[in-house]
Amino acid sequence: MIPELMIALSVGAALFGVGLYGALSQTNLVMIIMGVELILAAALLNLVAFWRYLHPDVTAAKMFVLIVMAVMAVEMAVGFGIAIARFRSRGSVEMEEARELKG
Amino acid sequence: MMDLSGARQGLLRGFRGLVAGAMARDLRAFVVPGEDVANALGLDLDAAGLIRAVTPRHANVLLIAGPLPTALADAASVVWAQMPRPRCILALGEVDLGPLPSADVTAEMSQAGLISGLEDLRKLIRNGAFAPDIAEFDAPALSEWIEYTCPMHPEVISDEPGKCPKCGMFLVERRVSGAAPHAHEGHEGHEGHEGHEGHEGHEGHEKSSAVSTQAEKAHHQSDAVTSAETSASYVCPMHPEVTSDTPGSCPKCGMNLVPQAEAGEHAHHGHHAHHGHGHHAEPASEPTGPYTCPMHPEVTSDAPGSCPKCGMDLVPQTEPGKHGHGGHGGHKHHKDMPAQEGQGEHAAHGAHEQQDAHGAHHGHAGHGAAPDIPGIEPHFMSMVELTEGKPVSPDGLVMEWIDAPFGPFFPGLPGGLQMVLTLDGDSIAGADIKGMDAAALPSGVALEDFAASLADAVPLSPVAMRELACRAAEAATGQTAPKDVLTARAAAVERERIASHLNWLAGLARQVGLFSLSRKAADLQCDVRTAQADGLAEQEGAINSLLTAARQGSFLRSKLSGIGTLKGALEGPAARAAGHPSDARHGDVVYDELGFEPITQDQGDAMARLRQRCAEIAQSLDLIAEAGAIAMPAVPRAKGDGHGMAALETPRGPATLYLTLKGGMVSSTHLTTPFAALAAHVPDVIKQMELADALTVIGSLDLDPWSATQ
Amino acid sequence: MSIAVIILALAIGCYAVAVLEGWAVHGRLSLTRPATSALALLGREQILPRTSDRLFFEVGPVLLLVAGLLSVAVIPLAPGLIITDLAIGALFLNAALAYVLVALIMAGWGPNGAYGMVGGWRFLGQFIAYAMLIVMPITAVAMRAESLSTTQIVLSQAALWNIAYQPIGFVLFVIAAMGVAWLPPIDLPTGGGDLAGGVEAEYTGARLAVLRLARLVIIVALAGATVTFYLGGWLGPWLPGWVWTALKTLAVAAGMLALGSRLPRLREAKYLELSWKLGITLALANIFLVGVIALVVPI
Amino acid sequence: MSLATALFLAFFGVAAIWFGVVVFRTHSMVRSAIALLFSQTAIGAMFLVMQAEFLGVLQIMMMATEMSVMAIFMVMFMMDPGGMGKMDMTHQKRLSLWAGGIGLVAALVVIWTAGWQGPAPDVPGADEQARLLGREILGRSMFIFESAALMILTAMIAATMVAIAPQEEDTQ
Repeated sequence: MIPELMIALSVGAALFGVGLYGALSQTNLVMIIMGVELILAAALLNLVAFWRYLHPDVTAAKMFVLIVMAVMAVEMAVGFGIAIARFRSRGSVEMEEARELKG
Repeated sequence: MMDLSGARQGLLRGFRGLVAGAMARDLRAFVVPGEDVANALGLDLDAAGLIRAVTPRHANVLLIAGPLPTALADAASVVWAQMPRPRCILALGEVDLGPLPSADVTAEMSQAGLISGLEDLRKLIRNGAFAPDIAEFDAPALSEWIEYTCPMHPEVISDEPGKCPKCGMFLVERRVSGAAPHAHEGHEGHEGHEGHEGHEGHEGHEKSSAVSTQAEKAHHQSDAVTSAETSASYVCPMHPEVTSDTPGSCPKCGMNLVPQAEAGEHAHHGHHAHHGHGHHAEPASEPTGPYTCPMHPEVTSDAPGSCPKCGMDLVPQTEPGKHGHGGHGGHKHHKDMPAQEGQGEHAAHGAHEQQDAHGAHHGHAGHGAAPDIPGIEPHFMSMVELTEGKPVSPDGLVMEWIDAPFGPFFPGLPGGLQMVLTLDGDSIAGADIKGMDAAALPSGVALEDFAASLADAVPLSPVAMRELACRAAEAATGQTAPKDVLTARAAAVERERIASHLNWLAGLARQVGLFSLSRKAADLQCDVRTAQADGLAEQEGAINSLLTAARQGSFLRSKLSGIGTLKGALEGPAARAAGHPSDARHGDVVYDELGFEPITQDQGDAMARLRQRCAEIAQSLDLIAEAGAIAMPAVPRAKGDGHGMAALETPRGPATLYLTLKGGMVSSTHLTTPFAALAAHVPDVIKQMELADALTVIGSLDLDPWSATQ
Repeated sequence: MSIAVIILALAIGCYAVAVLEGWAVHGRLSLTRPATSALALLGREQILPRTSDRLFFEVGPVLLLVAGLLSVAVIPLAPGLIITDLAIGALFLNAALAYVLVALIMAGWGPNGAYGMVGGWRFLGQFIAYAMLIVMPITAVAMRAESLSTTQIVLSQAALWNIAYQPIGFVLFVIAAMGVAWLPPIDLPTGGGDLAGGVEAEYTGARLAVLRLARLVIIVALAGATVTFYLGGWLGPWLPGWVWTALKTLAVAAGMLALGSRLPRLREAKYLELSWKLGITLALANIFLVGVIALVVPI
Repeated sequence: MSLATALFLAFFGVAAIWFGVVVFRTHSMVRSAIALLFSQTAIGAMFLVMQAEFLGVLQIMMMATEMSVMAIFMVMFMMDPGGMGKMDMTHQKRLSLWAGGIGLVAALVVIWTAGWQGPAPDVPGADEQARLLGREILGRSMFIFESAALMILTAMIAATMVAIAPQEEDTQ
């Protein structure tokens, strides 16, 4: 039982919950990206917490964090690229209006 | 002890004494009608140690240095209202201040007057910056009422808070101010302030712009009678045949139904008018807190703001009696208001407040809900539908635009020039430019008075105007002045050309942030303005080095090259910069004697205009040296009738004056100046330019809004 | 102790920069003007624009000040005279400066005015232009010092100052620093002729004073950073270290201000173009060159 | 020491969650983006508390830029970025709440039943960490690092290509 680890992981869990709620409930693509960012941030937090309190000698964990950060940036860049393209062609970034994506 | 007209409330003692002393030493002036006018009238603001503020919010002195026609006086009163207290007015010369409070210090219109006025002002501030009783100031142009509008649909205007019938969003409060000559323009005015959406071609918008505010109100009222039972009908965006009385989804495609715009508006009017009636039946109660948090109903406040619990913006409570009444009163007021052209400035500086940059300009679409109907899924307001018909930027994105007012006292533009630029981000999507509606030229006055008032009305080139009046008068009376007098008068016009071009250079340098160049040019301008021929010869070295600095140093070339290229029908320096040797001096006998030949450039861009003006300064110096003497034009005595016409190349291009004399008095006149033709080019030239470039291009044109309409 | 000394030095530095700025903008050198201006600002009415985002309006200037102060925290005045000698000080400086952007966006959005909003978004638009040109030269500096600690970076310049070792980086860094502090000619968010004060346009009284103070702190921090990274920090003969740092910092600040009043304002597209096409290429070349030099001739 | 760490962690953790909630509660889109920024900054502060200096500062720095960019996209693509219309922009709210709640509870259950073994080990100093991370990046993990760089480059190009306006000649 490591109290700091529990706190950090619990915060991560809460952020994950909030992010998941946001990503599912929002209708706007940009807001959905925000939810995904929160989920990724929760993942980051967990990674750092595990590194710090379980395996501080494994530097590769930090490497992993860096990669996740890069993923966040990439996700945003591509997400906004799609948002611009959609907005240009359809005049909307509302998910409700992305009917053609519906299975 | 005298109080300042704009003192701040409080007792002047202790620490405040120190503060007042500091304020007295730290004068920051907002110059009305503009620094270019002040310079042209011979004031050297830098030499007087006066620091200028770029916005009234940072100023504590309103320096009135120049004539103030009614429209500008109204705009100045808005500026005054925006200045933080303690504030004061320094008026130079005899000016009618209009709605402004009387000047704290009045001084004569001269450099000495400015300096002594500032001294007096310092004493006054030291002793009166704080006063226990202060006078409220309400700018008439700012008199306002509150109305409610949908952030998405600016055409929805209501006197009562509530929800938008089109998208179900809460209407937001806004203050509307100013008034317009007639109700129709008043309506446009609202849109200008808040709107940014005046361009979109929404359903209902065409209608609303065609209908006057007053008529729309009437519309409200009449609907109230008939439409009590009206309810919005909903329609599928894809299948127009599917309609429903309640929100829901389309049975064919599953899309959410959207409210039909027309029906919605109908219902809206009915609804609100109905509200209004119900409300007016009640006595006007004063609710303790007209604003409340949507999440925490226990939070109430007298002022808009955010909820202390959740940070959400407070919304007007549904029954704010006070506001409803205010709205109605406002409307009455609105109707009675005199013509009000000061709105430009109103927005230019302070009335950022009116500008609802946050909510309103982003009106893509409403994603509306009917949150007050429990159990029903919020119906969906199609963003596709609402972005449809919106202007599309050249990059293909549907954009919402901001109408941002620039002028009449914008620091980067000639004083008095009023513009409304439609900004698409940082670039220009459209422009509306106009000069001042200067007072009509007097008729039925003596020639001398006419020439004087013409020169006063156009403070940027008074000598040229006077010379123009003289020439027209000579043509009308058939008199001619001796040749040496004519030459000396031409030299006076040339001297003014030098001063005017230098003043223009100072303004352009100020606009692009070249403070040292601007200071030097303004300083030289003041010296040149009244110099005699030999004095000018002494200044020649300084002028030439300044021109060299402007042309070659200081990287102005990179800023000006290639932007604002004008071709085609032009006159004045802009035409000559584009390679057309059109010059009213060409072929003039007096100028021919002096050996005048028009100078031209090729490119026609802003840099070519700079080079052209620099070359013209040098040319004018030569012409003056050739003429040898400078004499102000003297108006001939006139008897009897006659009419005459004269053309003159003013510093900004050819001006023409028709003059009819009756019984020795000026009976009718007609003045044509280059302003209108040049200003007409502006919207096309600056379209899709970046804001900074657009302002530079406008600056490079040297527009003279004072000669706009005569 | 060292915190008090540095805060005092910062206060003096800010005042000196204010005097210099008055000289650059108004053409007059007055030792008392900043003091009177500050007093006068404090005595003025504070106006809250209507329908403003109150939270952003209030937080913007304070956040700007905090960002400035944080960036000062890793700049050494002399050996041992530093608020916090972080192992990753150079990165920390970047992180603190990134919040200048956030603060300006908030301050621009808050008052609900067109000029302020355009100003704030302009600053964001030019952000990558200067952010990359701050980070990449610092990378080259850290490569030479083999550390991100600001103290180590100063010590690495004992033999040869970085201004001589990597002059391209110095030029890029100074230009980028001017962008961060929105000094003329890159004063896009507040340009007087363009936006009539822009982000500052709606601020009055004490809030404006905070905004102006924050900007002075940022200018001092950036000049200090330039000195730390390129001009050998406290290194210098005869005089004590802190005097050298102070003198160099003021000289850099004066240079940046003087440059500004002699150049016309860059327009945003041009600035972005220069930064992306020329600046980043040069910065990469700089990193490459420094790497090669570090391998071939160890100084 | 441990108590102080736990307190700081809890403080920044609560801040991060609170700002995270504000993201989806506020009507003003710009506020929403800035709230996300402060949530991420609080997470960065938690990294700092957990002695991951480099990562913490990097997180704080990167998020400032990313979220500011997010803010301008919110303004561009939202119907009511100032939040003046108080419009509701959610759908399937109940489902989302359940999903978020279940995710949270599941994670918490796992966390609190996993039985991590204490005590917390010591970590190397910040200098040493930075050195180790550098050696890791440019040594063993170089390939991964380079792949990440390539990924970012690809994403940049792809995003630009997707977002770029179709030219006249393309559409004809």
